[in-house]
Amino acid sequence: MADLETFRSETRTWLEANCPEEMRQPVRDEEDVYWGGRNAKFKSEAQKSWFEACVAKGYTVPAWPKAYGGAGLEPAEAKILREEMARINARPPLSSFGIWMLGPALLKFGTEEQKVHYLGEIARGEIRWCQGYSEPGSGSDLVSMQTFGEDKGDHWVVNGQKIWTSYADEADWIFCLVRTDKADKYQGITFMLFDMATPGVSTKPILLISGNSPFCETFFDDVKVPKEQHVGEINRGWDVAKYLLGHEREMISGAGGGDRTSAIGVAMLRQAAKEGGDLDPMLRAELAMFDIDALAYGAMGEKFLDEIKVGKAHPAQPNMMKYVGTELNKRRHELMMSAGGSRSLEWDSEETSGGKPSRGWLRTKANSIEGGTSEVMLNVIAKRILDLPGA
Amino acid sequence: MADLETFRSETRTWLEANCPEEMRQPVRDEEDVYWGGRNAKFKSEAQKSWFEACVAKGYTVPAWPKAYGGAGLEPAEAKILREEMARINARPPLSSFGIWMLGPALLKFGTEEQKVHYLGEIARGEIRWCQGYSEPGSGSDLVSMQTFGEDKGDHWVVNGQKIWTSYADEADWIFCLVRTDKADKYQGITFMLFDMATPGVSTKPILLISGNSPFCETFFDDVKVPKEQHVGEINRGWDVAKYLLGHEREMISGAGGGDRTSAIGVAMLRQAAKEGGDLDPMLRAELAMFDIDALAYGAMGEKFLDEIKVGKAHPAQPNMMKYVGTELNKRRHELMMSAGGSRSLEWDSEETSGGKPSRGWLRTKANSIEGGTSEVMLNVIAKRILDLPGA
Amino acid sequence: MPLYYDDDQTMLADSASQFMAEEGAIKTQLRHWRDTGCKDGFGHELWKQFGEMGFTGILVSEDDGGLGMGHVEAGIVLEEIGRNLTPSPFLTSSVLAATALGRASDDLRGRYLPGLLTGESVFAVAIDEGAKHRPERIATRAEKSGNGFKLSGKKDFVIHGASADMIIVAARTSGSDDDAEGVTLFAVPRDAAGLSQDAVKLVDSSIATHMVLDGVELDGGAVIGEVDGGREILERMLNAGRIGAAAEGVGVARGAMDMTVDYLKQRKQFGKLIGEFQALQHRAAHLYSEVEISRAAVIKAQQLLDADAPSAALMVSVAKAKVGQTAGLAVREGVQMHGGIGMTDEYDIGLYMKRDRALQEFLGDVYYHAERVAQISGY
Amino acid sequence: MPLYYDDDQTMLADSASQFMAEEGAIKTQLRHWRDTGCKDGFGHELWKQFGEMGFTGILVSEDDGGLGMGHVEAGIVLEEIGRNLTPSPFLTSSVLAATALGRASDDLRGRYLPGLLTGESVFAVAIDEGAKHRPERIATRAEKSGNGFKLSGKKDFVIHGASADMIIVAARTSGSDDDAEGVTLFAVPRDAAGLSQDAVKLVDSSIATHMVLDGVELDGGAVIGEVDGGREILERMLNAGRIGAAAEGVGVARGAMDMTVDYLKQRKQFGKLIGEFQALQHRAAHLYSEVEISRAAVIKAQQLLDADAPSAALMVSVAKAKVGQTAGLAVREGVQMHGGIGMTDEYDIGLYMKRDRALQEFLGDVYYHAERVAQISGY
Repeated sequence: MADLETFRSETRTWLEANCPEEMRQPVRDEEDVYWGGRNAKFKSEAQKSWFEACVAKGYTVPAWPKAYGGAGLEPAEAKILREEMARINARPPLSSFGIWMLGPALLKFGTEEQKVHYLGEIARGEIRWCQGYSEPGSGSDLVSMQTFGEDKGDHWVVNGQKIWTSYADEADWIFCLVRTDKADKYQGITFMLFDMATPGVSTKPILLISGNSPFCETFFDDVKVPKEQHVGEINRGWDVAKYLLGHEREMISGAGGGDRTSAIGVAMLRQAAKEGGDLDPMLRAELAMFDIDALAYGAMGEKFLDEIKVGKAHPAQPNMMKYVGTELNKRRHELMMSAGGSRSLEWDSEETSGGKPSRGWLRTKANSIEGGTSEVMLNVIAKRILDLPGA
Repeated sequence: MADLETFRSETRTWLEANCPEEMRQPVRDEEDVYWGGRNAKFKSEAQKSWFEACVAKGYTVPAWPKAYGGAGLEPAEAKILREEMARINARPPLSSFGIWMLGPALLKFGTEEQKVHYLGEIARGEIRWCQGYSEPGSGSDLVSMQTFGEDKGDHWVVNGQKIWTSYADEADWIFCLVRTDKADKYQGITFMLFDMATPGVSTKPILLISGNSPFCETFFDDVKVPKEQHVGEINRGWDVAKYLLGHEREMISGAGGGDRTSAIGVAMLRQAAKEGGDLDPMLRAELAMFDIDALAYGAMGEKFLDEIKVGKAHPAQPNMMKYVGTELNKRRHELMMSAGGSRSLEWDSEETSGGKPSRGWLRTKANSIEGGTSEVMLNVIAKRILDLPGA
Repeated sequence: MPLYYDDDQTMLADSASQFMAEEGAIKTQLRHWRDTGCKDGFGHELWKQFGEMGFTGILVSEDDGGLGMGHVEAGIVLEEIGRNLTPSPFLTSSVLAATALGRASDDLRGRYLPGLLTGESVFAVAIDEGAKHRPERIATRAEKSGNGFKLSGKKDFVIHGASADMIIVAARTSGSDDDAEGVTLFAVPRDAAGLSQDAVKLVDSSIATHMVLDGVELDGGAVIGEVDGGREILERMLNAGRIGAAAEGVGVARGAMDMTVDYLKQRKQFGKLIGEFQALQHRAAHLYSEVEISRAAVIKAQQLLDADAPSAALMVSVAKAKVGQTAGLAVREGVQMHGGIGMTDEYDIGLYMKRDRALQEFLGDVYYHAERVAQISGY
Repeated sequence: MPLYYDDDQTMLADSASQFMAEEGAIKTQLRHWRDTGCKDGFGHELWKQFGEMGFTGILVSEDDGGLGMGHVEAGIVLEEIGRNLTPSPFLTSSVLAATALGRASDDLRGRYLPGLLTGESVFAVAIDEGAKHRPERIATRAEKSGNGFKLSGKKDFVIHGASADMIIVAARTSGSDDDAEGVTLFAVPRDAAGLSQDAVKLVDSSIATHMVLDGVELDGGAVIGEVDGGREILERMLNAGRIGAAAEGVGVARGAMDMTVDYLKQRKQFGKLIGEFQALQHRAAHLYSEVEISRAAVIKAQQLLDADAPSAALMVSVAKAKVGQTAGLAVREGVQMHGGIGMTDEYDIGLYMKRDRALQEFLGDVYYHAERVAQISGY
């Protein structure tokens, strides 16, 4: 315990010295996020210096081993770092699907060589990754995917199409599910890694209802992928994918706290007061009912993380967290839109920073679709937790 | 129109002369209801004289033809009678499954002889009927019923068991679904009528969670039923049953108005005020949301009845009405319990007339089960109205 | 009066349905004006066609050259507008403004109604002051000035304000902000000196304005009804607009539901049509029920308004709130059941979600009308 | 502190679970006392067994002979009580009264705690005045009388009041009914002159009383804590009772859910187990999620109470409200999914529905605590 207190005070001192004032404010828009990668540009000196200080310290990926670019922090230390960063509102130095998605998969399934190579690149923000899972005909039924890699001895030739590849148009590399055996649905998929600059890869952004285009359609036309570029065994990529899906669901659920688990009633009252108004009594009642659910879910998130740490959580529990967390977040934004009234309807006004409330509200509608729909989550809970008979 | 106005004033005069003051009060408990039948006893002189006046006028079944004991009223006239009775809070002179259930089936499927005989008995309150549909293994899946009638030439010998037979222990006759052909699921059921005094018929009341026992289990042990005692063709009883189910759903839905479609907010405020209290702001909000749904459903009930009259309602619409009406009624009683607070929890106190709030609340839980569960209603809407593919 | 359409109403529904599906379709109207960045957010040609069809004058008396019909008929047109997301100034001009102008002087009626009937003119109403609908509180002041008035204040959420030839403004001629009495309605020409508007595009691609009245001078003839006696006309106008918005909301809900039910019959996952999954069937069936009930509530309220029944105000709020909940459910279920593609701009279901949101807010949302239901009911 | 049970707590949960399933089962306790028309509604023998197990003293300090544990531990016992619908005076005696007595004089502790520990004594609390929980308003008066007090007023919903050896009564020693200050708690012996109780059976077969205090004379030693300073102890006691009721509610919800999920795996209709129907699967999965979350909220609130954290009051109300909604859902889904037999007295699911209803109401229902969440949060 004494060690942890020392760690806390050292961390506080380090943050004080290394996190510029400008980096101690909530992220306001996409511009404020640093994604890294070959073509990355820093938005400001402060962003750059904060990023570089973190890379040097291993704090872009604090819990990863030092050998792979991390700081090798124990869970308790990592928690303290999170708390101390939250205390001063420090922005994440680096956002990356490499950190959130590929990293955990490599840590579990990668070879030592892969870990040193790819994890290091990720930790240093050198390569920006995207994820190739869904296909137009394979949404909830992911395993029905068709993108095919033909075996050519020392390489595959990949043909097919992916959809919902986040920022594929800005990514350097992709981790991608490719069918390598048409005869076996589950054990015929390989988890491949390849460069988006490989000839035959093309992307097309998808315009969303929010007016943004964070996702792409990604096309593979005779793309050559060297045989060594896969994670886990050949034809056993579904195991990696399933593991990552669980991880993704946990992430989307917002179980880690933050916005998605917090009450909003008081903030809505303040906002109404700023416009010179008050809360409708009926809206106030809805906000209270929401806050109850949000605070209870916050407790569940804490409990879930505590249980995961000691292996007490049911392996299918991330599905429950994802289901509830995303439904809750949609409801949160519905209520925020109601509380915001006609002002929140504005699509590109300066007062709304370019329609932040309405675009944010629309964005949340994807929460219960991406990473497994709410319906799929409920199916999984029914079967794997409640052990209800197969339909 | 002038005729209708004349009818209204005549009706008013007749009611004034024939409906005793004591019969112009809401029904308070089961005692206040007159069910007729061989063993019926009147609770009071007033109940008797009101019943007899109605029988003489054909007003126990005002819309049935005069030949069958009714008053032969046109729909518009029947509506006026209902309105005028409601105006003075007149109690129904006779309650009877013969009127509500068997009567409509006989009017549609019965022979002339059956109509004259059975409808007349019903109209005059001579025979009390009960319904034998469900069996322990056949609830939602009614057509899987097993009670079997063996063909013995001029009669059947019926063996089996029914459940949820309302007031079977007090009924004189039963209308009952009996399998007469094991080879054909749908076209192997006969709609039979027989005397509950027939040897081999026995009943056992079912104690409900409300503490009441309006239903029985009914057992048939070699019960002899003469061959002429069936409605519709032999083996075509399912048509009669389906018709009656539609009718029953309409009835349970509360589409005809009354309690089930009315707002409750103001009544709850008054009740709270009587206890010296006020409505919780949050409960008030829930009451408002409920009142919105109740008043909207009331409009739908009106629309539905208007459309039925001119044949514009979708034939599956009673299922929708039943689904929404019963769910709404359950919610109403939940809110009434909340508004009533600890007082409404009392099970047999004088102040609650023997636990009326709590027993009434528990009773409503059957609404969405009896006459077809909410789940079955939703299945039917999905298939027959929305034309969704069969699962 | 039975709660289904009579023969004339059925005919009107048929022609409105056909007209809106052909002329008011999403692709040619909403998407077209949105994607070309139209400053009005709707097409004036289509608006004139509304005039040719007679729709513009449904609530205008026959004496004034209109059809002299009622809210049921206006609702028929609005439901089809909702189904097709047809952008037009019908609700603000032919429902809200027309209702107020029906109580206006011969002079005002003569000045404004002919243009409305032909679809040459567009009208707007300026009620809200702030981000929420609170018409009980009116702070905009109209002070006596010569034989006229001078208006000062701010208004928000003035739909079509920038496109309107005339805007009906609710202002206070006496009393304090929260008084029921002392309100007067004014017909303010678009080019009135001191009137400025700041147009903003809304989530549904309609255009609203924030309006500033900086000593706008009007002569006495601009008063609609009596000075200080505007509350009754305002209530009448608001109720007409609310039930109109509710009728349009029913159309939005039906449009979203129909599109979604169709999709359930086409999309396959796990080797089945997704419409075969019982969980989705039950949700669709529940939605259907809610839509039918909402529609009944709207027609009931329209009939009560047309009959000038005392219970009309209650039922209008019931209907606006009920439709708000139902249409919200319809678009949420719509997007969710469409899955990923429901999130794309390419598919129309998201447009229903956007329109619903703006319509929910207009003239009072679910919460506002729930409060009103409680208050009118006496609790 | 992690939000799962440590080893000691797990051991306690195991023994409470086994004890309640064996000794506190529905058939031998709830149904037995109900069907024999017991005037207490629970069995004194079982209550003494609670004492032997040490449960009665969980919240009693070690100095006073108890286990000196916290609300997490009390909740462990209560959750098992809820699962088995075990009738007992645990909540009123070992949670509510024990919490208040913990702040009482040596004399009062010495007089009452030994009997509690052995399960010889039963305690009740008299808070509500009227049909709803409104502890902010206390009209019962305690006037100075000699070196003691004279209490007059009415109390309702005094659970186990008629069976209690001592009842803790909240009364006003100064100020007006709605004042926060001026409240004093009294330990009133059952046989105090002027105290009368009218026992009523409730829907869950528990027995409560309407109590009249007609000049009940008590000496100064009956005061718990300080005169006029009872509000803080009252709050502490209420929060202990609320989170206790919430923990029991989680047990009720889990019991009802488990029974229902089992039934889904047994009952066939349309040639399938009903648990194969996706619509029911989704509803069961949703219910599971709500139960888990409610349980997390309860444990969180218990830990905060045990740590005497300032945010405990908020989280207690969150938990009580959340559990109220979840347990309500669990019993409604339970009865509905059981179909017709769920309506019969023969099956236990209806007993869960009845117990839930009484527990919901006790110490504030969903609406009361939602209001409290808003107020504590500052809106």
